Amino acid sequence: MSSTFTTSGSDKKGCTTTMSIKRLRTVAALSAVVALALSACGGGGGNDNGTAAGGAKNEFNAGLAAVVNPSDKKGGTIKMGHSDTWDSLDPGETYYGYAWNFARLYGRSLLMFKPAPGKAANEVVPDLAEGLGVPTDGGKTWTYKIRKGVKFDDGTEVKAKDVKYAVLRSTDKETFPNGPAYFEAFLNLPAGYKGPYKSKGVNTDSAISTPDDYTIVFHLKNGFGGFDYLAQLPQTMPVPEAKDTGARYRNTIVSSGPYKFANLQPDKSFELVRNDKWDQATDPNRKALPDKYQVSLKVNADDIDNRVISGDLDIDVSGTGVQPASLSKVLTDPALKAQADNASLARLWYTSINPTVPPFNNIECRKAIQYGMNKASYQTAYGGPFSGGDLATTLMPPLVPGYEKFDLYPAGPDSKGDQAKAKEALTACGQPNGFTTNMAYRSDRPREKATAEAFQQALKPIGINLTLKGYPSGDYFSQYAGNPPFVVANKIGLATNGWGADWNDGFGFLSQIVDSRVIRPTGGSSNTSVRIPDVDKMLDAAIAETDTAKREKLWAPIDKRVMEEAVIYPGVYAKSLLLRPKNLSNVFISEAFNMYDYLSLGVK
Amino acid sequence: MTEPNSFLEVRDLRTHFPTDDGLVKSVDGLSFSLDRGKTLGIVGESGSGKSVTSLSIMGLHKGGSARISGEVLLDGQDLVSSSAEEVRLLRGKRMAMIFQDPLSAMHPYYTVGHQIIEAYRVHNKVTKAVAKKHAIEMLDRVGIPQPDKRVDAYPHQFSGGMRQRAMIAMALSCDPDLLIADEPTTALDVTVQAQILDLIRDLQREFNSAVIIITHDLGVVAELADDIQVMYAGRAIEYGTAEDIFDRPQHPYTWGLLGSMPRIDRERTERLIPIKGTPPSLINVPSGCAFNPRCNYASLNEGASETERPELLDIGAGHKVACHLSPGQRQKIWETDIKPKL
Amino acid sequence: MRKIEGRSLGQIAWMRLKRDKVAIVGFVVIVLLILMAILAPLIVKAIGHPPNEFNQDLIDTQGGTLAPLGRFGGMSWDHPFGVEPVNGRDLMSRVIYGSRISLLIAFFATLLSVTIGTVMGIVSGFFGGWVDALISRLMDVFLAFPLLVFAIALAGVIPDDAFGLQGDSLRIVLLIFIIGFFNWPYIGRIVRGQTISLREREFVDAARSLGARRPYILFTELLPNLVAPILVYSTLLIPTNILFEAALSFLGVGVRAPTATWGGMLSDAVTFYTMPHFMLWPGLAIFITVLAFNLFGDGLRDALDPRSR
Amino acid sequence: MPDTVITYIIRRLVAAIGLLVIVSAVTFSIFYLVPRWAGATPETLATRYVGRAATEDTVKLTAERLGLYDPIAVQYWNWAKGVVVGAEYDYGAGVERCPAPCLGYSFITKQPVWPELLDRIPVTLSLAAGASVLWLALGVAIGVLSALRRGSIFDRAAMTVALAGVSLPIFFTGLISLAFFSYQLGWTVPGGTFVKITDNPIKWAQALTLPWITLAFLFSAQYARLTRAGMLETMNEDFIRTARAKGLPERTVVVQHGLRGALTPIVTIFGLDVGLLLGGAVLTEKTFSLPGLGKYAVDGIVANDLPKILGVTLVAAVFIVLANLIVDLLYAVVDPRVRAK
Repeated sequence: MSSTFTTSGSDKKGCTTTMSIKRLRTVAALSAVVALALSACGGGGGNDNGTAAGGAKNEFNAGLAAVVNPSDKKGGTIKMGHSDTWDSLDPGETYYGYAWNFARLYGRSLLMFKPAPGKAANEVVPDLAEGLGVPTDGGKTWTYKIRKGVKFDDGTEVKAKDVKYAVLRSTDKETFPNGPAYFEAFLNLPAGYKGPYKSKGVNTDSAISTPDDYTIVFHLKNGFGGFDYLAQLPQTMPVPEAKDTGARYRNTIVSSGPYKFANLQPDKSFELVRNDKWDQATDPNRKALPDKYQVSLKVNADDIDNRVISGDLDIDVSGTGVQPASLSKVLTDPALKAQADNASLARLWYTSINPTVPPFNNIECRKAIQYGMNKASYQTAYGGPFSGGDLATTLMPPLVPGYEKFDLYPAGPDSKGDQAKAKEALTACGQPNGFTTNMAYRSDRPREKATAEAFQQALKPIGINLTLKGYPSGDYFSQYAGNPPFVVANKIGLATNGWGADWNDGFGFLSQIVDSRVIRPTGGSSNTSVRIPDVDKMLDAAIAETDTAKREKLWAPIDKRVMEEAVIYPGVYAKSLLLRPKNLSNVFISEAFNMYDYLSLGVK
Repeated sequence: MTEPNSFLEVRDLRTHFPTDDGLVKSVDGLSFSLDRGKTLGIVGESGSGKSVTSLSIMGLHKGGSARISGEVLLDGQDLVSSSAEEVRLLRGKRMAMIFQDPLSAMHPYYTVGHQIIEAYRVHNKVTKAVAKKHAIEMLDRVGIPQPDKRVDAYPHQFSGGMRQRAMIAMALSCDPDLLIADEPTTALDVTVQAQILDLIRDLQREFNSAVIIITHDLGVVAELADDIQVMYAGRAIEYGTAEDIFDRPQHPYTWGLLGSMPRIDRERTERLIPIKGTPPSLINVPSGCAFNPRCNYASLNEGASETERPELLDIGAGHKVACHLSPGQRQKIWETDIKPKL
Repeated sequence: MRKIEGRSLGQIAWMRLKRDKVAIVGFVVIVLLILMAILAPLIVKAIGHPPNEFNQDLIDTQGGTLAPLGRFGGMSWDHPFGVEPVNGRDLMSRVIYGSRISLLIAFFATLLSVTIGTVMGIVSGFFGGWVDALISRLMDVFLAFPLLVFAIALAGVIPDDAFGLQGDSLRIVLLIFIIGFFNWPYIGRIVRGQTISLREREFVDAARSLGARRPYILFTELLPNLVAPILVYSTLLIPTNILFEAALSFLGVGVRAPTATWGGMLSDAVTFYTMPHFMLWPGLAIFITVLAFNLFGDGLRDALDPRSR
Repeated sequence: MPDTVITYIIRRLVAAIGLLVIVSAVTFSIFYLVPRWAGATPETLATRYVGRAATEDTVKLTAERLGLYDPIAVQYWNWAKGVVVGAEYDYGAGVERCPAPCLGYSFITKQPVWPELLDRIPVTLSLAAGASVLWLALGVAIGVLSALRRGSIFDRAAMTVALAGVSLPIFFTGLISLAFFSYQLGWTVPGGTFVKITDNPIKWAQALTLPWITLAFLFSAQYARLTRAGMLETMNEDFIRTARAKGLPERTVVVQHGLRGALTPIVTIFGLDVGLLLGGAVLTEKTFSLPGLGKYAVDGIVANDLPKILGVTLVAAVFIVLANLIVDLLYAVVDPRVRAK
């Protein structure tokens, strides 16, 4: 997902925001049958929270699979820094992984990802709800029972209507443009419904009904087995209608979690202090160890690293990894390296090869790129093996269930590309002397700039001359690289791109980047190059498959089929080098967020 | 060293400025004397060294780069060998100066009164109020109407003539024995010029001070000066009483000056006779007579002008001239060639 | 009379300038820089490392730090200035190529400012009246603009293809225009003041009374007298414009990647502050170039206007 | 006399307002016209602010709410009206009154711009105030000493350093000093940690020390050169000779007569520089990550957030115009000749 703020390659959680409404309807139609399958992956497999005495040793990657410094000690202040502004504190609009991770401190969604190290974090567990959703009517209605005694920070009890209101208001995309758009796509809302502000007094029981104060029922247009994943979104965190201030609510949030806001200065800093109305008895997931969280915004990124290293600051809250300058410091100092975790992300950095732009209409010319590009330099451009990621040969990253390793275009023993094969492909394409084309990248992202430069350098020897075109990331997909007419008119043969799913799942990962039906003629889609009817069919078939094990096996062939067409050049499976907080306890990386779990932290 | 017999004695004064282009000999061996109550006019073109002479006497030679030698005896005290501080204490008190352009010579940010008070108080330990009273008196004395009001005015609020009067008031505020007026009327209208010259003459009589008037305009000295010194290229080339210079000028350069002088008694239609050529650079002064290249009569002395520098010699009754022409030649040329044309 | 004086003034100025060793050093450095910019392709060919060529074998990709291998940023005979982190591009050839952008933009932007400023200044000063009032107000408006903010904004909103140009040529033209266009009021004021004071002088009156037509007066009488201040100001405006261009590139609105610019290199170096060699070379290049122009400009001003010494 | 002063100030203020209208209108036009020349429609402009999940309806609604369908004059008028009389803003759950001067709401964060600017002004103000005191004191002192001891070793050394100072881009000196003093030696705090002076004066000064020094270095160099040149010129004036001829002590001559004359133009330039700086020390703030007006402007530009850009431009222009006015008034106080006009 694009962001105008970020410079270090941090990306929005979702990137699935692009899901067009039309596409989601199709998906919904197909997913009724998937219901059980999806919830299946939420069941079982839960080891305990890793609070066993001792915990993991303080060494490199110690926080990946185990808890470092386990402790139940309460009190203290956790200091966090962010080099940018918060995307939005409003649970109805926030859409960054770190923000979702953090939102659990001040809000309680119906369900949540289990705060546990390793794979266990992918499990969805009840939070505000007493249990997971109960589907009826073929997955068309989902019923949740809300815990009694959960209170807002003003002392009023959280009722079902507060959750209903929260979800409804989040569908007003004119007021909350940046939030996820699942609910308006799946819920059976009245026609022309524009949210509670603009459609005042409209009866919305057709979409969400609240038979009593502690029961909430979601009515979908079509069955959808994975609705529990939606129920864990921060959008289900209750919002009291009386205290809603629309677009300004981000400054006046009413907390339902163990902490509430204090000293909130937009774009500068805020604090979380204990919400004395929160009751541990209603909450099986949170320990609420520290007394206070302090978050400073817009701090110099290098300064954050240095202060985390010195212990003056606990965590870089954005969770995107250290800056280039710190990279050499951390990796060359054994003591510092022992204090770091190299987390893998369910994210792929890749480059689209647009078959709509000649000569890429010829598959051989696309293959020339696959062979000719120096994969190692892609990795280096993205920050190297630690901060950038692992060399990718497929679309799906290893973290996504169903991943299968294959390599259709071997890049040679040192991963620097295979020039002989590239030339062969060029000859087969009828362009033995090469050709000229353009490459788009987001000009405010140094890593994408470096990637584009790497392409330019790597392809030059085989005669392919690239002209680089930097575009602002804010308009990158809507107006430039994701706008099909623009791509054709400006001969954008190649475009840097990246993708990560809202949660680890083959469907969430693939559909938005390989389904040709998500491409919008007016622009705005991340998929710019994949238009393969086979793949569309294979996707539909996969979603229709009810058996989890079988279904997971269906993703890899789709991946392979796209790679056969050579319309995407996979770069790296993203990784980030995180600095483990020195002075905190209960530190571990959550695989659901691919960064430290902010809910469990305590002060040593 | 001989005892000074005049109030101001200048002996072999030399003021040289080393520059990137060479040594500029602005004043190169000048001697003269002046008594109280007398007026000396120093005349010459721009660049002849007349202004530097006055600045050297005042100790105002610019920067630290000037090299001064010789003696300047003011009432017996040698200013050249005195310390800067000693000379400073004399400036304004015993010797004062009036400058050419009163607008630029007065500080634009301070009132006229302030500038006079400042001059008075630096040498007299009096309160501001007393000094102000004195300033008003002085303004009154130089003929400024409503001096009690004008004392608080700024220089730019005065007319040119008024400013010069104020300047004179400032110079005379400490009752100096020596007053040097450097082109005091050049920047003024003709009618105002006469008034200012009258004022200087009146005040001189009143204060009985010695006055040096520096000008390129012989008309000015004709009005005021008892003695006149004509300067060329840093040296005196003729010295004498006003009568000597106007009635019996001996040097071709003086003739040239006289010829180029506009006179009220002369018909307007008559053309002025300018001196041909330009003054020499003070770095490369011609080795012989400095005026040689411009002199119409240099050919009359068999090349002596080109090789030998003429000394300033007394030709009788204190009238001195520095010229290779014989007295006879000079007499003849004056009578036949020059005088009729004037 | 006037002409003689003018010529001798020029001669005196030339003599003074020749004696000013510091200014001459500045001048020599400027000439060398210009030669370097013009001959950049040849020089870089001799060095053997094109500015955009990757040398990732010189980078610590294995250890993951992406820093140049070896000491002092990978300095070696082959890469005298060392190489960039991440992609290992040769810093020396990038610095050399950076001079082209820097000088090109600075020269032409200066030319633009001086042209606009001179024309506006002369027109304003010579005609006076409402023309003067209008142009003077215009200058006020320009001077009231927060220049840099405005320049960034303007450079930022122009798309990559516009006015029939694209790529480097578009950016260069754009930067020349922005830098040049916003700087004219400064020289405009100087020329206006000079024109007014010259207009008051007799010689123009004299020419006018002789029946010379206005344009004639303008160019034959005024222009020669404006040459000195314009020359001095131009020489001193060039370094300002070099800094301006560097600032815009530093802020990311300059010439696009991968073309090397000094400001752009500094901007890239920000994230690698632990490798000071990376920011040192482009920084030094800016410093030396601007210093050379300032030295020469100062010397020129001193030579033409001895009062300011 | 006071009457004429008041009419003068009023006349100047009216002219200043006219100037502000022009400045804001031109800024507005550039951001309105340039993208449209490049082919943007109201919808494509609105897509920037709707997120990627937006339906066409949402885009249209947003374009409408932002007034992108209106002709430029209407858009400008609405904005300008907000500045003068305030505006009303629909934030979804209701309507909020945005009191004058209402500079609009950020298209992206939806925060009202004016309070944000108010929040940033102290940063830029602190930066400018500290640095300007430093550079004025240093620059003028060095300049005067250099002029008085022209040609001395001190003069040469000072002028060499000064020339080097004006030849160094601030982002270079800033980066080098940041890398060295902050990251290497840890003496100072790198930027981004601005603390209000009222909250903690020590931390305030700590966070600003390096920016102050860096900025002051550049400006002192400039001011030393200016002061020296001005001083040399003034000390050559006739009135200095007059002062000496009066027998005034050299100190009095230099300080009361020389400096007084030489400082007047310095005061002018100083006023304008501070005004310009208050409008956003873009490079310094960017280099040191100080959350001031300049950085706000750059952030706004990067994010295509027109209300932010307009707000900063207007505030910056106000500072410049005010500085101009103050300088002119000050000039009249200092120089009686100006007063007469």
